[in-house]
Amino acid sequence: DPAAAKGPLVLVAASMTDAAEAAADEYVRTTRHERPVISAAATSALARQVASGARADLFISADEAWMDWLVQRDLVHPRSRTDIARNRLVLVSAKQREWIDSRAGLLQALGKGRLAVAEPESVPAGRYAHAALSRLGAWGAVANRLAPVENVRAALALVERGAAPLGVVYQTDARATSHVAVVGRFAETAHPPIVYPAAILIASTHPETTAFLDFLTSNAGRGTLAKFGFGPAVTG
Amino acid sequence: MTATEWAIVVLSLKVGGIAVLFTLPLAFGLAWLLARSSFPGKVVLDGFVHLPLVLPPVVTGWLLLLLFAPEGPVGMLVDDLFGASVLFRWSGAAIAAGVMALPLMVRAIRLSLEAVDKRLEEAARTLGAGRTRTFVRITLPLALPGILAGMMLGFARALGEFGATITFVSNIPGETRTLPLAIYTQLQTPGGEAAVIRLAAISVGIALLALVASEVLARRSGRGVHVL
Amino acid sequence: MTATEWAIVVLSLKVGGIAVLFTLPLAFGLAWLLARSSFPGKVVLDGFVHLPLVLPPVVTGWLLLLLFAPEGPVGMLVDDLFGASVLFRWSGAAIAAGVMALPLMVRAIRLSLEAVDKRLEEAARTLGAGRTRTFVRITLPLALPGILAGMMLGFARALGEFGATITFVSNIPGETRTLPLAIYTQLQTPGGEAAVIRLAAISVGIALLALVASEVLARRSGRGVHVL
Amino acid sequence: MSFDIDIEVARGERVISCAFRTGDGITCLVGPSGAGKTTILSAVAGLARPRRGHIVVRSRTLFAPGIDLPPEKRHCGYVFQDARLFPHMRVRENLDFARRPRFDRNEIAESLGIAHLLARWPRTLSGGETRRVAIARALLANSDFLLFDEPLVSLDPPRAEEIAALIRRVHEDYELPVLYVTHDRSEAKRLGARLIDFEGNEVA
Amino acid sequence: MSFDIDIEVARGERVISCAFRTGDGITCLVGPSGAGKTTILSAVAGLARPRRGHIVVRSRTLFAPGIDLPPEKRHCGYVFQDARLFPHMRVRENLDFARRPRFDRNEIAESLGIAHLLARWPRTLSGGETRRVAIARALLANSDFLLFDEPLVSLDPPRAEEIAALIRRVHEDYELPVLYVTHDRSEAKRLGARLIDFEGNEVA
Ligand SMILES: Nc1ncnc2c1ncn2[C@@H]1O[C@H](COP(=O)(O)OP(=O)(O)OP(=O)(O)O)[C@@H](O)[C@H]1O
Ligand SMILES: Nc1ncnc2c1ncn2[C@@H]1O[C@H](COP(=O)(O)OP(=O)(O)OP(=O)(O)O)[C@@H](O)[C@H]1O
Ligand code: MOO
Ligand SMILES: [Mg+2]
Ligand SMILES: [Mg+2]
Repeated sequence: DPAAAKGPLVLVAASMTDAAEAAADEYVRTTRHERPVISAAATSALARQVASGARADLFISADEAWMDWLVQRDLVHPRSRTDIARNRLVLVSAKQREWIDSRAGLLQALGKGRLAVAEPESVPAGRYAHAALSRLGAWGAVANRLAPVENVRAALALVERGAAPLGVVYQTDARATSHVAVVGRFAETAHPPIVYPAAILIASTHPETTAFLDFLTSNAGRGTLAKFGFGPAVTG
Repeated sequence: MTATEWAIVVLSLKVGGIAVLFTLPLAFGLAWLLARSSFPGKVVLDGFVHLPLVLPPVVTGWLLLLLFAPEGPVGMLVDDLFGASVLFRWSGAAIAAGVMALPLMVRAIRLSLEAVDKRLEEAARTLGAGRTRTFVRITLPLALPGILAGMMLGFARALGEFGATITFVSNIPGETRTLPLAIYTQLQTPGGEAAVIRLAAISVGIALLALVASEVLARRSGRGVHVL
Repeated sequence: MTATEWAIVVLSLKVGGIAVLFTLPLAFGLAWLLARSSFPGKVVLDGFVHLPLVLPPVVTGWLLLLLFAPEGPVGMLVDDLFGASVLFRWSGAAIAAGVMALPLMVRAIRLSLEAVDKRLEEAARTLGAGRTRTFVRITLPLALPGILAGMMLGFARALGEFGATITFVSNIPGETRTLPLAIYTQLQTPGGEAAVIRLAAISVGIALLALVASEVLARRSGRGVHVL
Repeated sequence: MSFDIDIEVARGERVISCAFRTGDGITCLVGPSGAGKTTILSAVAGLARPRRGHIVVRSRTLFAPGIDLPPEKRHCGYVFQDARLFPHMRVRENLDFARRPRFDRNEIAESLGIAHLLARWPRTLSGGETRRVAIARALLANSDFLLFDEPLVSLDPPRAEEIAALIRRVHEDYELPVLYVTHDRSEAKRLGARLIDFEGNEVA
Repeated sequence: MSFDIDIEVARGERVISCAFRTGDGITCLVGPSGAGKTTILSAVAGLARPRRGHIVVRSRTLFAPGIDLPPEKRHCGYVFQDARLFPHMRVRENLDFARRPRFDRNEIAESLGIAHLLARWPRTLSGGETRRVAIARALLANSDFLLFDEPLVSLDPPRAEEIAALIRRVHEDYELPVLYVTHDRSEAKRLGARLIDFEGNEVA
């Protein structure tokens, strides 16, 4: 079993791919443990793999709904559940423009175009966007003018290509590309907190799983995640 | 079926049908070139045709986006010609489906074209049929099994196309949300399994109908294959 | 290519190659059934074969996951037989790729089988060849263009397979992260476009090589097609 | 003069060459199996391209340096050695394939004894039936000359005799040049044909 | 007694029936085009299934109520009316297809004048060459009886005479029953064949 010959198998929500990889590197450097194996896919796909009994060790979800789903099914240790990071939603545009902080500003910038978002009914980032736009009072006006895509990266691509004048994406994605400009930032209170809950699977057998989870919540771990734009999880 | 589901089915049929119909002449032309002529760069063309098969669909969708974006090379052309864009439109979904179906259609048609007995085309020529008439009356009908198989494969592929579509034209209810996109939406949702199964069953039902239709057509036209 | 990329290429070749080789006999058997026999439920079988084409790949991946889960019907069998599971393993990736390639392979082989002149099989029988020998010496080589086309289509599809694979066996470096999954991973990574293009180019290069190989094989064996 | 032919045609490693001029009657081209008779007919029909030479039929140049009429412009009725019926068309459609038929289709079918086969698919025909349909198809084309490659094999003698007479009649009534390949001397005699070899020499 | 045949075979809407017994010599089955000669040979070879009746060759029952030997168990050498060479095999491989050949392949090829064609693909052969290869292939099968469906059409008379003599020699040397279809009376005579119709009546 290759997963045992290496470090624990960590299922990571796709939007955290590169940060998780970097954290794994840092963890190996400081602890000299085996390097965790990172498998990145959509949260929903990973959750279903866990539910079908696949042998993995740690699950890092992009939202709470899927983690709750696993908890209800007794597939993760509820007490190991920890939020390891926070994210924020920003508005991006292909070119610099006036800072957007109101419904009017948003609609004006959008013009006749569409608003690129992750699928609001299902993809975590989209659900947050839905909440944030509602809070801004803009949901009614934009609901029919969305360009919902599979994930945040695809939304970013639409904006980069000028297919959509504006997009709602995670700040972690926005900051890493030079092709778009951040032209607005939603208040953290405008939507349910965007947290990345992690939990150890009941099926986990790898002895170093806890060590990696501990690392992620340590200062060093947070520091690494912070380099990619993730904020610290508010505990308590 | 709910009204929403019904609308999704109609949209999927429209997108898949248009995709296959518009891709067919192109697929046939490519199959013809690959089967009947040899020219420098033929392997490259052959490889190019296979691209949408080899690349992950999202990459194909991404490339389509590059091409058809307002500032993209094709996008500007389309805008000039029609004053409109295919982005976020069902026409864009049909383009994505057609592109994904293309390699399958080309292969099936090419296989059949290569099996056409050229001596029959010669016979038609001596009977006064020019290239066009020979093509229409002899080559085309003899290649029909492959054409039908290609259309069937292409339609099925179009019906299942997800990654390129959502990346290229996103997932807009009533416009680009075809069956697979609707299914995906449900699959992403905790507890959406029942809806997934319903929608998947509808997809399969449509494909079965298309299959039966293509078999019937093939049987009605594929009577004699042998030549003395 | 970096060492990591090289490992990904090797894995993709392994997964795609094994998928095509193991699927081939099944595809051939199904093509044979569909081309040569008629039985009640033939349309249903035909439809079943098309399933992976019609369903969005993620649904196929999900169904595979249900089947092969430790408590799933096939998963229990596999566990009994091999004491192991294919989940998160390259063998699972090969299964996903094989399932996705199946309909394409069946169609191509079936088209060729239907074009085989049965009178030649009869001639072989009168010359003392039983069913098996007739099959091996006559039917199989005459259907070779379709078999090669099917293998080529299947391999290309396997090489591009993403949705079913990531849903079924996740995205594990060195084990299930084939080229399309590596491409996806890069697409998820801000600034990964250059890597995406490199990896996509590698995919296309491999497919081109496979294409050339299949063309050469087809040419070497497809000499005479006509019968007086 | 009916046919004025002087050509060289490459076939694999061989070169088949042939030069003859024919008079008004039916001409039989003779030569052992593999001599190249079919090859010559193909070249006359425009299906094989000679390396050099010329093909002139009734003073119409079909092939010469700089000239190479496509088959459909040569206006020939060609009965192939392998019948080449169109398998996806019924007998009736095979017969109707050529436009502007010279004869009434049903009459020709009647005189070749295939009237009862019009609705059949070619693959259900016997060997001799297949040949007769092929002959009928070629005769129905409104052609300037006729090429026959052993058209009467597989036919019983009375039937063969009838058809030979029909061919002779068509030849005479419409003054159509006919180039004919057969190994059967009595058939040639019945056609009133002159036998020539590849150099145009009369054969006894 | 060589062949004892009494069968009814359905072909489309027609039923072809036939009953005859033959003696030791070569037997020619005659009948006009479309009479059903090919159909009868197919039935004897095991390729067409009679509706009823029996097929006995040299007291071996090939077909009867409850008995229906598959073609490969019937041990016949069959020269088809359409030659049916295997297009994906060279001439040599076509000839070597049958196992345990009765003759030396090269000798047979020599005597049929196809020795120079062994390395060729079937589609490059002329009509007469194709037939000769088909004859050679059938003769090479180590068979219990031979079926010929107009094997000598497309062959020039001297060649046809030679091959007829060869067939006759094989028939006599190996005491093989031969059922032969031809429309050519002189060919039948050369074979020393007895002509019979579908009812087994001798034909003049
Ligand atoms: N592709 C090829 N390669 C080599 N030889 C060829 C090829 N095609 C034809 N030939 C040879 O050319 C010669 C002429 O063939 P053709 O069919 O014209 O003969 P033919 O006089 O019609 O013979 P037949 O009376 O047997 O029909 C034959 O010996 C044949 O084997
Ligand atoms: N599928 C079919 N449907 C209808 N009729 C058929 C079918 N197959 C064969 N026949 C008819 O059966 C008859 C016998 O055919 P067969 O080939 O045995 O004739 P034959 O005596 O060999 O003739 P020939 O000398 O012309 O070769 C023919 O009239 C043919 O048209
Ligand atoms: O990381 Mo996600 O599950 O694609 O939003
Ligand atoms: Mg010839
Ligand atoms: Mg016959």
